Amino acid sequence: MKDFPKVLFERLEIPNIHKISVFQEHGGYQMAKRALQMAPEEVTKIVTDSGLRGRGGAGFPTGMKWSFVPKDASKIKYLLCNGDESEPGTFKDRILMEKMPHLLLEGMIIAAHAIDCHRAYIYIRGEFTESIAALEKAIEDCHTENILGKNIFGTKFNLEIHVFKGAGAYICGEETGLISSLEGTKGWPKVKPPFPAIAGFNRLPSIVNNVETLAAVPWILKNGAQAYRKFGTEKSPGTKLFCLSGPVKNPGTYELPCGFPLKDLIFDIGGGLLDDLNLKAVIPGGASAKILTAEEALKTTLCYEGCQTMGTMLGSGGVIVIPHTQCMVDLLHVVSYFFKDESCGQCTPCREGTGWMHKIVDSILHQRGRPEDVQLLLDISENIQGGRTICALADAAAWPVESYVKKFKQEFVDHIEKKACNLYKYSASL
Amino acid sequence: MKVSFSPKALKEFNSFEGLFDNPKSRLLPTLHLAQREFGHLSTEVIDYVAALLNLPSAKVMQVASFYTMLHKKSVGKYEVTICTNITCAMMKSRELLAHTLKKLNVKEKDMTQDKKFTIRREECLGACDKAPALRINDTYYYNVTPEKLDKILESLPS
Amino acid sequence: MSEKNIVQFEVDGKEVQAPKGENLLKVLIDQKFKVPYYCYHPGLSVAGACRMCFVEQEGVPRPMISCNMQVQEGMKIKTESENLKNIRKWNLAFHLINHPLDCPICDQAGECGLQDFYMEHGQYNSQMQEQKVLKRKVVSIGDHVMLDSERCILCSRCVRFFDEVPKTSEMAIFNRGDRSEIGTFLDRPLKNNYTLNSVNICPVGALTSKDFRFKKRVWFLKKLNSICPGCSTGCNIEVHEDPREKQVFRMLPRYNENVNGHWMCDYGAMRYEKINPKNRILTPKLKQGHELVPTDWDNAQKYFDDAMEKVGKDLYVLITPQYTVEEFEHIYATFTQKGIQNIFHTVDEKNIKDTKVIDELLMRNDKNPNSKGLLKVSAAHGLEKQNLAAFQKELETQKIKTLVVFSPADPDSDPEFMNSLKGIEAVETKIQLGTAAQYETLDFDCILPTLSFVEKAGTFINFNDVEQKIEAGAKLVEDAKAISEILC
Amino acid sequence: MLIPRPPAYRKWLYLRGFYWGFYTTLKHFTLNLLHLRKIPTIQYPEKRRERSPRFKGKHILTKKLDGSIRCTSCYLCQTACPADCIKITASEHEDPTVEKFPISFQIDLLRCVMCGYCEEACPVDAIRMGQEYEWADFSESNYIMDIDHLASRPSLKGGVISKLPT
Repeated sequence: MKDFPKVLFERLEIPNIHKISVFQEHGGYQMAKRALQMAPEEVTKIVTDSGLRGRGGAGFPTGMKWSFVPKDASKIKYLLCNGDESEPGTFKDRILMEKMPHLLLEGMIIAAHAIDCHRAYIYIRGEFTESIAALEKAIEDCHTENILGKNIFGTKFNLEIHVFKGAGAYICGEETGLISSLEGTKGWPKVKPPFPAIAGFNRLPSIVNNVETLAAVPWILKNGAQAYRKFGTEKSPGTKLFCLSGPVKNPGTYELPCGFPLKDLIFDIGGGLLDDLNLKAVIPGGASAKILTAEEALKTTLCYEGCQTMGTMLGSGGVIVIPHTQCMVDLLHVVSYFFKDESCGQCTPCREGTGWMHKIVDSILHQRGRPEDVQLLLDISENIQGGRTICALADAAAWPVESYVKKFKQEFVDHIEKKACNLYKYSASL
Repeated sequence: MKVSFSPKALKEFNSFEGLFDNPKSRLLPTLHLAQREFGHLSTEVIDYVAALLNLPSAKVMQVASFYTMLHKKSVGKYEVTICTNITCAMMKSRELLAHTLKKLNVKEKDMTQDKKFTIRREECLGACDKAPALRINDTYYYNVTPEKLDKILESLPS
Repeated sequence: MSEKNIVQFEVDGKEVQAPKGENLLKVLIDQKFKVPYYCYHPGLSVAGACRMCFVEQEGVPRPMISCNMQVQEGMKIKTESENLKNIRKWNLAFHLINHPLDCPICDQAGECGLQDFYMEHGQYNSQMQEQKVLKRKVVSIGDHVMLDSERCILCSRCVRFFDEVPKTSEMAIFNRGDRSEIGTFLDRPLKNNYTLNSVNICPVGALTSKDFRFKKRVWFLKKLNSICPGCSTGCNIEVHEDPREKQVFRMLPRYNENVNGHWMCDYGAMRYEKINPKNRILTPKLKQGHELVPTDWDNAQKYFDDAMEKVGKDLYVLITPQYTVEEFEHIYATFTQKGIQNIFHTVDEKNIKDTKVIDELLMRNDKNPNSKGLLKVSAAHGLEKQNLAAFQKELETQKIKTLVVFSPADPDSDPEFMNSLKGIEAVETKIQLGTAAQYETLDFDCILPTLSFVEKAGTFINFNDVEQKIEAGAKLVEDAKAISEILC
Repeated sequence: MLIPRPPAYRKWLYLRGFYWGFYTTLKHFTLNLLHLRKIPTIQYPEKRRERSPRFKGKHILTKKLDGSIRCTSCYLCQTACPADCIKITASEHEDPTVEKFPISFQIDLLRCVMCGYCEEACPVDAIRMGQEYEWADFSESNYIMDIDHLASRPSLKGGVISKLPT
């Protein structure tokens, strides 16, 4: 297997890299020290030049996001690291947080300096108990090594980082949902504008970045923006962690340069599908990304603009391989149940629309479907997306329904007309 | 009956003080602490937490009822949450769930007679590469087959 | 408002002016543009959850919710377009798919937001064939409010109301997604003086008033602008009565920026019971022997006129501050013309001084709507010194022959009114003009029914010297006569 | 003023008119008496004219399957009635799934113009116009029909069940 350029996993294989001493031996926190000498604008400029884009799912250029923060020093600013990772098919942040907590902390120190923030929080989903323990231990070590707390590295800059444990809500992965959860209320996203960079946590300027985005910052500072641009494509530079899952020989997390062809990820690195299964479809970017049929998947390149041209999105990089034995109506049943269960219920189109779509798919699956259901599903999904709601969960719920029904219409029609499906053997009602 | 934190829990609760500028942010950590302390968030616990943080009980219950990991009903000693999302569902995790429910002869989210287990489905647990995955209280189990799960459940001390 | 911050912009081709930074939806509503909305309320914060108030702005590709937009100079807004019509139809559909078919038994029918906007923007047949989400119905949360979570469209107006106005945060939205339900924790009753406002601002029938429950359909009611007689704050209200049934059914708050805003207290909302025929003096009564015999107006008026001539100058008059300024002027004028000077009022100076609020928002200590009015008129006649204390001194001297009492319309306003008249037995003839049936006691020789505050036009002056008009509605008690007709 | 006319002797022969009149009466009398043709008259109390099923007669309050009154007292018939002859008072039902039902439902038959608007307005098929039209009575107070009369008067033989689901 050709080895690919490593940015995040550069020091992954070193034993006990999670310990602070080992991490510092291998050049850990040097970049944080150097960043503190530089002016914040300079750090932001380097990150902007590197073209680093948000790895959580939206792909918003990180440098630009940092530049939105107002410069007046009087206002308290917050840096929030989004470790909620509840997008189905994604398990990349977990490895970074468990195996290399210090890399994330170093990235956060640099980011905090860039936006002049002295209090940062890492929001981790409640299920990741190992990541929480690893990060809390890492923060403690940093305090003893005077890397965190008051005037770190002997400079005037002081920074506190706290871990905040979530409690099982996919919506808290959304920027303002995370902020509402941090403020002690339920994870209801906030009406935008004002955007979080202007008025976020406690109505103060706050920046929310994904774990992977922050973990890439130290490498960029060390090797410079142009070195980072060498990897990946012009519009989406750098490398990205891809989580391959489904019935493939070796599923797992791989760090690949952006623009890497999906076909090679599945068949070369992933080792192809398990015994005598062949490819039916691929979900390229987590549950909310539009599905690709096998033919489309073979032509797709894994970068922001590559997925866009194929009509889907890179999203969080969770690549799920769908074998030919999988009935698409059953799969949509699972996905629509996920969005119905996770909708926060604040806006009407999403709260009622996701519930309705799931009920329709449920009745199609259990032979109660009506011929006009297919068109109704498309109408509903079309009428909850496109800025109709406060946050993007409605769009995320509408895209799978729209793409499954459009690209595998025949299966839905068979389920309704023939009231039978050779693939769907599972009978227990769920 | 009146509930209250043990001294150790109270010490940990007071440690939340300095974490946040906005005191209301301590609600979620306090609810986690209360769940660890009392097993589940009964109405007395909600009132106690509300009094502790001087918040209206309605707002505390609103937050407690929003999150799936905070239990409003009593749960067994071991809470088995089986992921039934995309990849795990393709890897037969729903059959695993149905099998376990039938074997322990209990409905989803209810406790077994001996108050040892509560079985329920859960959304993606972030372990799709080792599907089907499940969690029992705080530990992950990967590539679980029905037989493997039965063995695990027996091996757990009651 | 200085000229500088008036902003000019265009809506549907029409020029519109508004103060800078004003909420766009508020301006659209005030200028009577047809934009549907549920969760926005001028008196509350913006939620942006019902997604009904979409408008299109030139230069912005996607329609945006107008409740979260501020007014800016020269922006062009469109409230009618094909895309908006489709958005409203579908958003309304999403509101209605889990809504129960309760219109026959729902009190909100006739003034329900879903019915109104469906007729305006919906007009489609429902495509929802699946099983609706079932939630709890007929839940009592407090002594004035009944909750039905199935009808609730989760616009969170009530939750924001209890957070922001009485600031008791008793209501919340529990659970998540389409299983969300509003309510109080464990259905604990609402304990503040403003629960009925949540019923008024609820756009659907989720929160209904307990004492208006199943009493009357709203399209039978006739509206009447008036002032609440409950206390000296003088909240602007709307009285809803059925002229044919001669019954007042409820009183709702009416917006007045500097007096009561959008709100009104529960105590005031319950005042309507006091003026319904069952609590009123219905016919004139004369005391014969040991019981009060109802008579018709002829001999009652004759009895009254004879008493007036017989006593001539040394008639004593006691007035309570529950009548309008016009009535006070008429009383003072007619009596002082006849040379009668001992006219006493029961205004309590201590109440007038302390005008601080005694509950969360509006209610004041002085339970009379027109204390300032009575003081002003008595001062005009130079008789403001003769208050209740002076009257009670006169009463002890037992030289009062005849006494005319204008009794309070609302017994709760002054519970000790009767025992403040102890020693009244010594007076020979005691005549009472009033409305409250509670004062039909044997202490008086002649009782004459007068009009309540919804049956007469007039002015109340509130604690802040603000003069406010009340309108006359239908006559609830046939035999009641205006004071100007009795005293002439 | 008098208009002179020539004397008309033909008019004196009134016997001729008498004969033709008497002849016609006799003709019809014998035909009817001997039932030689279809006569339109109906022997009223024994036989009655058949009426169309949509005939609008005395009102009926239908019942649910469990026998209770179908009406939910939503006042739509009272609103729609042009003659204003329906008076309803609603109250709370102890079974929360029913929630609202009429404790009094009066129709003043003397004011009713039999237009059938109430039947059209009712959303739950609670009121129908029946087939009865013989309601002569002695005192006008009997014309105020209350719930028992409307729903379970003897002629309805136990009341009409409405097929709508509750």
